Amino acid sequence: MRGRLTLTTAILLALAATAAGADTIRIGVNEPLTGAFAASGTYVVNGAKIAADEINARGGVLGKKIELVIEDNKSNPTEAAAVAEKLITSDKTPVMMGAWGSSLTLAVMPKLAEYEVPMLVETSSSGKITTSGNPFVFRISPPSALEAETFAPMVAKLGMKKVDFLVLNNDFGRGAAVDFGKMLKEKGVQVGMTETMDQGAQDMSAQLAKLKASDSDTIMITSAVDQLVLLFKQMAAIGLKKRVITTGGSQNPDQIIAQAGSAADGTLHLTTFLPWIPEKTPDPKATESFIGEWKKRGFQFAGVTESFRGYDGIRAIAHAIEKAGKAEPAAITKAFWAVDFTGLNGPIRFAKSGPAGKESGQSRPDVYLIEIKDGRVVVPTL
Amino acid sequence: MDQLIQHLVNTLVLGGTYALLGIGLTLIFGIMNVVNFTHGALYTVGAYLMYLAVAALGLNFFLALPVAILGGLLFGAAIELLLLRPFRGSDIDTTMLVMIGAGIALQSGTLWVFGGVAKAIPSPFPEAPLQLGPVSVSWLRLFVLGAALGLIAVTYVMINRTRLGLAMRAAFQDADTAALMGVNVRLIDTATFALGSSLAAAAGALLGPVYVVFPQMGGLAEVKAFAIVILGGLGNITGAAIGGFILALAEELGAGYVSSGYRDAMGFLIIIAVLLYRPTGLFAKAERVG
Amino acid sequence: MSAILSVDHVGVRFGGLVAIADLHLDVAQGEILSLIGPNGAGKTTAFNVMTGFLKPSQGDVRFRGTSLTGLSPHAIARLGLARTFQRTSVFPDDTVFDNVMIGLHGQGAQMARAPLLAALIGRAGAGERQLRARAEALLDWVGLGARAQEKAGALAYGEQRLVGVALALATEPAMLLLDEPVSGMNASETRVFVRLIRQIRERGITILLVEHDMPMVMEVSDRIVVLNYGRLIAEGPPEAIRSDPAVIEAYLGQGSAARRAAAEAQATREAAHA
Amino acid sequence: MRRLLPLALLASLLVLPLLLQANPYLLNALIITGILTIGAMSLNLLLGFTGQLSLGHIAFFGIGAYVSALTSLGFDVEIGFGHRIVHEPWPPAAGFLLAILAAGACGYLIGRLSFRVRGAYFVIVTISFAEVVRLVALNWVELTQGPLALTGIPAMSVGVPGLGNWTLRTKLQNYYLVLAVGTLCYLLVARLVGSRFGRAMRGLKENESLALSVGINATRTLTIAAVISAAMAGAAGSLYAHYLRIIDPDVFAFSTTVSMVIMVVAGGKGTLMGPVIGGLIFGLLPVALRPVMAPEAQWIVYGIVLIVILFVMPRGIVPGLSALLARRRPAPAPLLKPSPAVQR
Repeated sequence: MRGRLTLTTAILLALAATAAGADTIRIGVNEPLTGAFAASGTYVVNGAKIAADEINARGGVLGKKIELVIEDNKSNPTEAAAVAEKLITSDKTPVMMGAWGSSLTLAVMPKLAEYEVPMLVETSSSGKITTSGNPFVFRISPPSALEAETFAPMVAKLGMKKVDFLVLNNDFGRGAAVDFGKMLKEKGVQVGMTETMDQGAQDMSAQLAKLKASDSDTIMITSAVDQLVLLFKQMAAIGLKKRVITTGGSQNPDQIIAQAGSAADGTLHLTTFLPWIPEKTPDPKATESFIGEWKKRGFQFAGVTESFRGYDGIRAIAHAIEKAGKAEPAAITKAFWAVDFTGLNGPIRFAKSGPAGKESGQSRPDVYLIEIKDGRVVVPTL
Repeated sequence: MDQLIQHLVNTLVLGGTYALLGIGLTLIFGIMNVVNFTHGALYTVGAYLMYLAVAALGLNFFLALPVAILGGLLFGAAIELLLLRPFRGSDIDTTMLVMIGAGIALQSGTLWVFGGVAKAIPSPFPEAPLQLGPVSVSWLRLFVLGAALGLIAVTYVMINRTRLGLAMRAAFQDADTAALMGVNVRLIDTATFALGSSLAAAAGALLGPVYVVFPQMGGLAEVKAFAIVILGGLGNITGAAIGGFILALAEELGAGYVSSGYRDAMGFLIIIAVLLYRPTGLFAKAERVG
Repeated sequence: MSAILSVDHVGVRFGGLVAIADLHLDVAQGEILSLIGPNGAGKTTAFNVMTGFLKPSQGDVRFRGTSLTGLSPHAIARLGLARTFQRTSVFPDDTVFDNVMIGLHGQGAQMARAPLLAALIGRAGAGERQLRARAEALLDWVGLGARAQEKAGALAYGEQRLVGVALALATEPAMLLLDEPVSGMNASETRVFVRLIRQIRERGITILLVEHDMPMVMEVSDRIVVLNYGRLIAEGPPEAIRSDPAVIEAYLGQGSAARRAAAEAQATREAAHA
Repeated sequence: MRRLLPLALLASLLVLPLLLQANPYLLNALIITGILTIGAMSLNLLLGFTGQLSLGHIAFFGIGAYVSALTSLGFDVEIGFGHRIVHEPWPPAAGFLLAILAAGACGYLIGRLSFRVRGAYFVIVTISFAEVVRLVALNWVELTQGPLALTGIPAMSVGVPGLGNWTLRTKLQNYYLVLAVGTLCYLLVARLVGSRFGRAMRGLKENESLALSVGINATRTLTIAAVISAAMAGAAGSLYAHYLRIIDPDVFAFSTTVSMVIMVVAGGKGTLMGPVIGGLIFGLLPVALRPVMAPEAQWIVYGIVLIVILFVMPRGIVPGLSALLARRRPAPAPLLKPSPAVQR
């Protein structure tokens, strides 16, 4: 009996949600707000909100305000797919942004094909996303192969001889190890072992002891910022002193500096955004105004390396809607191919990727190598 | 060889806190017959209390530690009074489910209050590690090991040398008889749960500065605590202490020489193996019959 | 007289504690034998050994010529050796009728060749009907027919004992071990129960009884065996036991120290139940 | 009442999609809820009817999902010493059957191994088993793709020889598939529980020593219960894989087991309708809570609701309500409480 009551409530609530606001353009946002990726997902959403407010302050898109429908995918692929379903069918969003992690995005992708609704992918790095023949995917973050390719010219300058990998045991980490390994081998650099660690793992001293004993000169690490902090502290603790390069663009150097202190000194990081040196970014004015707004809202500065992607994502979507001329999925999908503007980390312009006829869109952001030196972020001279 | 020595040193440092976690859990099981699924959440609470005391209140690191442990004690007492006392006499499955519910609520609660971003707790120890030949170990971790061993010793003395401990041991042997002999079993339950919780909080407060503090940190810690308790035999305090070090050793060697991906599988494999080989744990004093 | 059950020099030790030192006795086919002795004498332990709930540290038990060593309780039950329990004699959440149906478990096995499959495809109909009829008959026989649809756990103490007996009888035993069946019963209930025991024996079922109610034991038993500190101290017909000095000493001579030792032994046995 | 409620529920579930006008989001929620409810029913067989709390139940669900997905996707793995196993894709229906068999086989294995221990030990062995399986799924990348997830799993298709083959692509089709499998599982459990085997399970749960003494083989009975329970969970996992069409090692998440346990306990363990009612409530509760509160708060509510139900209706909603509806005088308290020693 209670079962049916609850069900009725659920139906009523869902119907109520559908009825709201027809004079706005709704954009679905499918991000992890709880679970393992909660922190990053929240940053991205905050960035997205800044973009939406900014666009609305300028009069919106096609004369209408944009409205973000934000849903939590709980860092769980099943939920991510369910959320996409809800956003598309119940909230009737003609376009979405999401879903942070690669496995989350991959879970959503069949839904995009099923309902033919486009999604802008802001963070995920798995190569699969843009090579599996889903024409509704448009990605602004670099897949690890692209990141490796951009990093290739720096390999010789750094004088790398042999590299070990320490990566997160998921698509993000393993994908990076494969793509960077391939690139390094082509460059004549020896590739040693690939060690993995679980997402929630806190103590990596065993892996580090193994890496310490290896004869490599460089360790390439792919993980989220919390684990990087732990790694740097634990490396210092066991006296592991090798060149460290992190990849993935989700490292958040400020948090590393704040939390790992001198243990992070000398570490190198591949990032896709340079908020510390706004004048070196492709659109310094936009960078400064974004950072200004971010600080004004009382968010931690450290979050900008995540949130700028949410900001650029919504801006790219707005451009697409503007170009489409109407807020309909098919038109927006087509219009994504015509998007061309300068984002906070380089031009946002989608190139075709994947099997012919069903290509996904992949933008090619800038990738920067930065170094943490005496508690500050600097661009190393190579 | 150097790698092996480094692994062994790591084991020692890690094992101390594992033992602390395990003892808290095994105490609660042994005396109250409650499988405490809030143990991980209390570990997290301990770490956050440490964070609050050091980072927010600006307390001295060494002063903050007892504050966090005391906080864990109060938290544990509250859980026992509010959630376990009403369920006195229920079967073990019911209390286990109550604890699961409480664990979910507590963990989500910390996420709600503190947000998902990991927090770091500054420590007063130097970054540079202590070098002993090829092996190095950080000063902070040495302190953590020392503090953990100290707390284990205090617990041991408390249980074996004090009136409260005597009452606890009596309740452990046979709650009904202890009640007949004038032991206030309800009070013992509250004290036991509070003590066990404070040990979990202490482990969190000690490891918080070593690692970082985040709402999900307790999940893995809890599972490891279970492994340790099973290893040592449910309710066996000495067993739990030794179990902590064995688990740490298995993890270190497993990750170092087998595959780091299966590092966390070591604990579970140990549980399964031990239960199949010796269901009452490795250090059970006498085999139970029937 | 042929022995249906032989306890052959059985000893049981828990750690350092001796529950049964050396027990040696035969139960004759068709008799009512009582096993008595002060608390902690090892009576329930002996029951647990005979029915496979405890493994003896030494010795062997043979039932109808088969050694019970290493057999599990359910296998022993299927050989035709049934028992009741001192403390909990029913499945408390089921109706009295369903209690007996559970007790008829072993009988159901003989009716269908693939019982599980039969249950799944719903072919158990005829066998089930037969079982139900037997359950009803059995309940009427022990005098619980009117209580059939009540929850067993909600019955009065004495009635729960009767359910326990019905359950044991449902297994169609050749021998029945009764563990303090009338403790907690009032005088009239006890009288009814004595009649029931006799009726059971008339069905050809041998009975081994553990009981503290001496008048009842004296009235119903053919033979009595007395146990003290895990040792057999006397054996014989009721009249002989009544006047046996060793028995009187055992019951009267329990000083406080002896009582404490006995209580400890009792606690150990209960741990063994867990 | 006993027969009416399930039939009424079935009838309303049959027409529900028409009322929803095929709202895909709610249908999706109902399908996932339905799949979890089948999982809950299978768990109930162990937890409710034999009294063994398995907190590793998700392992069978996940094994079913992976076996079914891999059967229909095909794989090519090296098993050491240079040998390879190459498997060409089979139709999803074959995957469904293999999932049931494989999960059942694992149930047998776990049953044989872990029923040596009871109570808290059993709980922890089952958790450990599930975690080991999860870690294997995570690390055996060549077979399972590890964290990269198995993608492109084909939708379930049902073939009738001579009549053709239907692929269930739409939500509505999947909804009715899940409803059909769920109904079958319900009937199966009902049959089983009413049989001699069901009585053996109840006997073991209520008083194990007594059950042994009337000739019930504990290990055999519990193992069979575990096999059937695991096989049902495997079926649910297969449905899940072919409906979602992507699975990753997260299907082994402990939290899903907890959800299933909550469904069973809240609904009423050891009752037929309990897991169904509990499944519907707790499956749809997150959907109902989503619009009204923050995600973290939803989980806090979830935890609190569990405790409140245990406190107010310790035997669950279904027994609690039926006692309330019957308005019978409360049964006299049992004079003789079963000794805790025996219950343990």
